[in-house]
Amino acid sequence: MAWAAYLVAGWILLAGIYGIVTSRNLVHVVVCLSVAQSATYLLLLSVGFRQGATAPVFSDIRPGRRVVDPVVQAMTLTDVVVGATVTALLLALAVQVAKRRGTVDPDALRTLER
Amino acid sequence: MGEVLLVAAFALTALMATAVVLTRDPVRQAIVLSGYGLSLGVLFVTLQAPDVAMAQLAVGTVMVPLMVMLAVAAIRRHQRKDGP
Amino acid sequence: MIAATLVMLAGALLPCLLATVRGKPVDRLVGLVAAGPVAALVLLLLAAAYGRSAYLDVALIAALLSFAGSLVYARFLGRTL
Amino acid sequence: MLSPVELAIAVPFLAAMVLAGAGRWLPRVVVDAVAMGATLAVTGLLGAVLWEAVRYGTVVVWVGGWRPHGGVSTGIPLVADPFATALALVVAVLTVAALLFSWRYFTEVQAVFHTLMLLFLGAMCAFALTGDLFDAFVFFELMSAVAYVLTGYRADEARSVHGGLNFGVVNSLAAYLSLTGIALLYGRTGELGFAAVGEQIRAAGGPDTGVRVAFALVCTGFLVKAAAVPFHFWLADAHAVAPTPVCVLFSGIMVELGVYAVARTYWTVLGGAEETTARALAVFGGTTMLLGGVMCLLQRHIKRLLAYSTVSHVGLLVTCVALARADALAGGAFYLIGHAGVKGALFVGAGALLNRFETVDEHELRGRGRDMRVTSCLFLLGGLALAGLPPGGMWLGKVLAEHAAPHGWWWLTVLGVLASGLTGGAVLRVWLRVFRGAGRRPAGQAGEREAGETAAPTPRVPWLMLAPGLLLLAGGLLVAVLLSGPEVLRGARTFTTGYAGTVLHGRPSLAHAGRLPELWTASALVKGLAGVTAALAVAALAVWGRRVPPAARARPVWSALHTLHSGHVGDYVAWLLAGIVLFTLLVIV
Amino acid sequence: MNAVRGLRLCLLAAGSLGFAVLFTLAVLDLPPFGGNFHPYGDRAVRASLLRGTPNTVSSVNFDQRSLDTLGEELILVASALGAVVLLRAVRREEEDEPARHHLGPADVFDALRVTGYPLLPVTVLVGVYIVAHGQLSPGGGFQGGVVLGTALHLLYLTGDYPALARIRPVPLFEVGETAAAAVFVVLALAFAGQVIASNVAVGVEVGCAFVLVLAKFFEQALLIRVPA
Repeated sequence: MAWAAYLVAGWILLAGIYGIVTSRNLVHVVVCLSVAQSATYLLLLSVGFRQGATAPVFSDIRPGRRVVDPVVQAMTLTDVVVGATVTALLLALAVQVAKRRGTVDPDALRTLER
Repeated sequence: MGEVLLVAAFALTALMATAVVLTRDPVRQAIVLSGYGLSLGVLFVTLQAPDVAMAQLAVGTVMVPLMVMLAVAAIRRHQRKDGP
Repeated sequence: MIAATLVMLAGALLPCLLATVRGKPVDRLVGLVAAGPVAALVLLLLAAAYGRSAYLDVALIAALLSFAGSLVYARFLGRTL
Repeated sequence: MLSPVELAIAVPFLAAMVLAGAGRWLPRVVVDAVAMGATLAVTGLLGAVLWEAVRYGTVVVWVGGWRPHGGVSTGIPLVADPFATALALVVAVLTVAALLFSWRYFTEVQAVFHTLMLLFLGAMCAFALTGDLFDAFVFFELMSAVAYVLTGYRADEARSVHGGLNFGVVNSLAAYLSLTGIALLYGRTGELGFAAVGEQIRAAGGPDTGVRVAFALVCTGFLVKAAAVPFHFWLADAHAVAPTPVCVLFSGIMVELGVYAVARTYWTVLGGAEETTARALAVFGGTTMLLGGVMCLLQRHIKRLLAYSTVSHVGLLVTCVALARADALAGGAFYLIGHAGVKGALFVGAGALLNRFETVDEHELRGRGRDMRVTSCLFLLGGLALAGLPPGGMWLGKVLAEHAAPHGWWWLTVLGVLASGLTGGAVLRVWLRVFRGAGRRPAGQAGEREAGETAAPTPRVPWLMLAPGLLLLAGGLLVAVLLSGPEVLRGARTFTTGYAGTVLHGRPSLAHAGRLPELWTASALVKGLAGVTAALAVAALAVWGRRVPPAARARPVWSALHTLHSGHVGDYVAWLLAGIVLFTLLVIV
Repeated sequence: MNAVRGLRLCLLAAGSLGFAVLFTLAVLDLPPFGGNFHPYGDRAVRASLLRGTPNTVSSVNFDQRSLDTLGEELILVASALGAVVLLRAVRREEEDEPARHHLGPADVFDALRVTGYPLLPVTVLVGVYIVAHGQLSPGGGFQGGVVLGTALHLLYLTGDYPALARIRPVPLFEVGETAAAAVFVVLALAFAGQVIASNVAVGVEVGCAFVLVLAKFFEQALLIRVPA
């Protein structure tokens, strides 16, 4: 069962992708994309976890305590910011699609090919 | 005991993530998304990542919900009356 | 302490979050409003369980912002923006 | 004191911040001058770095001074080897051309357009130069975020925002899958630098299944950027609607950076020359060459047509990586630079049409370009160059790739001629119809009108708009003459050998130059002429050959292809997932 | 149309199944969850303590891997610019004056207002604390910046939009955002190791960027309309 944590990340990623593919609303698509992204937070932090260790913040503990991997935490932090900004950008695009096309249903949007 | 806590936090997160995806109406989905954000915050602290937990809570409780709700409001103003 | 956290997690946070996944938006909002402070409490207990006072800041943020977060929905579900 | 490599990243970002903060109070000419000045400065800096890298070997800079001790470091290296630096230089040169095109003509919101172009420039340079997997992800995301905004720049056009959204969703998801692969590699090796990860994997006795899956995930993220089939759907949607100067950068270099990242990961993480990976890349590259060419010929929207031709050409670049030999990579470099010049020039030509007639529909424009001599020239020469006219960079690149191909790869020659014929033929067909007024007006509904990019239509296309096109075209056609073949080969060898030693242990990187195969042979010229002949035949058939039986019988296939490119974001993501599984299976089995 | 949807679902099913198998294969080759193998992490902790930064995550973000954070901050700037470009009023659209939208306090429950207004200074204080303590305790420029940005919007959440619009001069925030980002570019590349200064720069930048992005969303949701 030691690998279950990683598999949860895989499950969330697939759930997000399922949501995007079957979605009928572009706002829903964008939120599902952010769910798929949250899988990477889980995977990164699980990879950096260390049994019986504590946070690598030495304000109230002595140096020398077992700590978890700070690098994955820094990466995840960056990832969280990236996720929030990409969500903002895609929501802005979705608003404009609604204004120009009058719908946010991917099925009702005309093809771009001609 | 600590492991049980981790398992519980992981299970809660997986459950909420699935719920977010399965909620199709954006307004309802945004509320579930806020709940998912809280469960992620708790999970990150159990994974000993308070910095990330704080970032997730800061973004996930107000910023992203506000953006989603403003987007939904803007879309409602512009959607075709006869549209689907 | 961890046991207490576990009880709060399963006994209080889980029901609140479950309430957010079903029903009309207003019903869901009730669940979310309750979940905010409960999550802060869980984080508080976790800080005590791990013996890390540094973790308290996270609980502070959760408590402070979850109120504002529920206001977002209260505004939008109300009459006007 | 910052090194030139760091300055090349700092300068565009700082200039972008100045324009973003003060843009609303600055007169237009100052905004143009600041952006152009910064880009020229970057060009100069990168030129100096390239000279140093070619002369004395790869320049490695550890940001913040976190140099490695005993082969390990906690910092991020910027690795300016000849190839990475040359790519960054191509970015800078194309940005100069794009800014020239938009000089005083592009309609404006404050100075946002220039700010975005500078951020784009800096992000692509950093992406090319970084020696760290996660840093590559971050700058990939910066590059993508700026690209989404630039795609949707004309927010009043429905197609713009729709294309931008499809682009955004597909590329972001791809980036997250890449990040998943990076996390898996980090879990395995405990390292993030390209060099450090590779060393760990070698120390552990080479890649196993887990490492291969992780590698495949990282690569598929980059292959989406590279628009390999079936990850290519977003590209046409985005290229067809993005402003012309942005298209020059998108088609000329952004897409190709995806292939570069695949190659970089392949050689540093897996060590290159893996049989399964070569097979996977060859399958994807070959399919991309063919489908891109077919889709290209089916278009009547000129920018969309050019976008699909980019897909086809990227297929050849992917195949060059699959060949996993230094001379094939040198060929890829020639091909990439030649393509960047020619495609940039063609987009400039399309932009000139759009700004004059407010449409880029081939049928609408039939015969209307008769008096546009320069633009006509751009399309004629551009089409021939795409088809592989000697001595263009694309001709040379293809000859080198075919020369490097082992025996079982006969299909590369066939696909090469086909891709040349289809993409070059499509452009020549546009030239015949629009600038010569050839053929009959085909039946079918009228094309959609589009807003031009200038405040008012430009009855005479200004020289400042066309000059960058002519310069790019000249560059693309003369690459083979301008660049020194042995030096390019030396760059390719530096790219494929000794990376970890140079980055982590400070070993000198200079490979010996070696000799390229003899180029001006009869068979090489015949190969070039075969492509050109095929293109001319395709163009002639498309314009004059009515009711060619095979084309008529294949109509259901064409319409099925159109249906596949549905503009539905769910379809694109489903294809993305299926493509990832296919690629990973090919890599591990 | 149905055939297309069928094809899409088939692709999805096949892809999901394949991905699940492949991902599981990859994961089984990882060291088990909670393992002790973290060479880079251990080096980062040592380096951080040598430099005297107790919060090693801050040290990684602002010192050892400052280039990552630079990219991240520029993504924020790009998204703020993106909001300006994508959500501007175009062509025949008209923008109302904020003051015309007196969707004021009357529509919010008094109880909310009584709790909300006092929360504003508290939130600002907490935001400043999180930014300033970033190198010591969990938190830092990013987290604090978001809290500061949120604080401003409490004015809207518990009050009215005109009040928010009054204390939010967009050009000023643009200048603040880009100046802070420029400072951070210099810090990250030339003076790595200034963790406190980096935190402050990032805090200002993040706060301003989120306010700017949300400002554009507010305009779309409240002010911009297409005349009939």
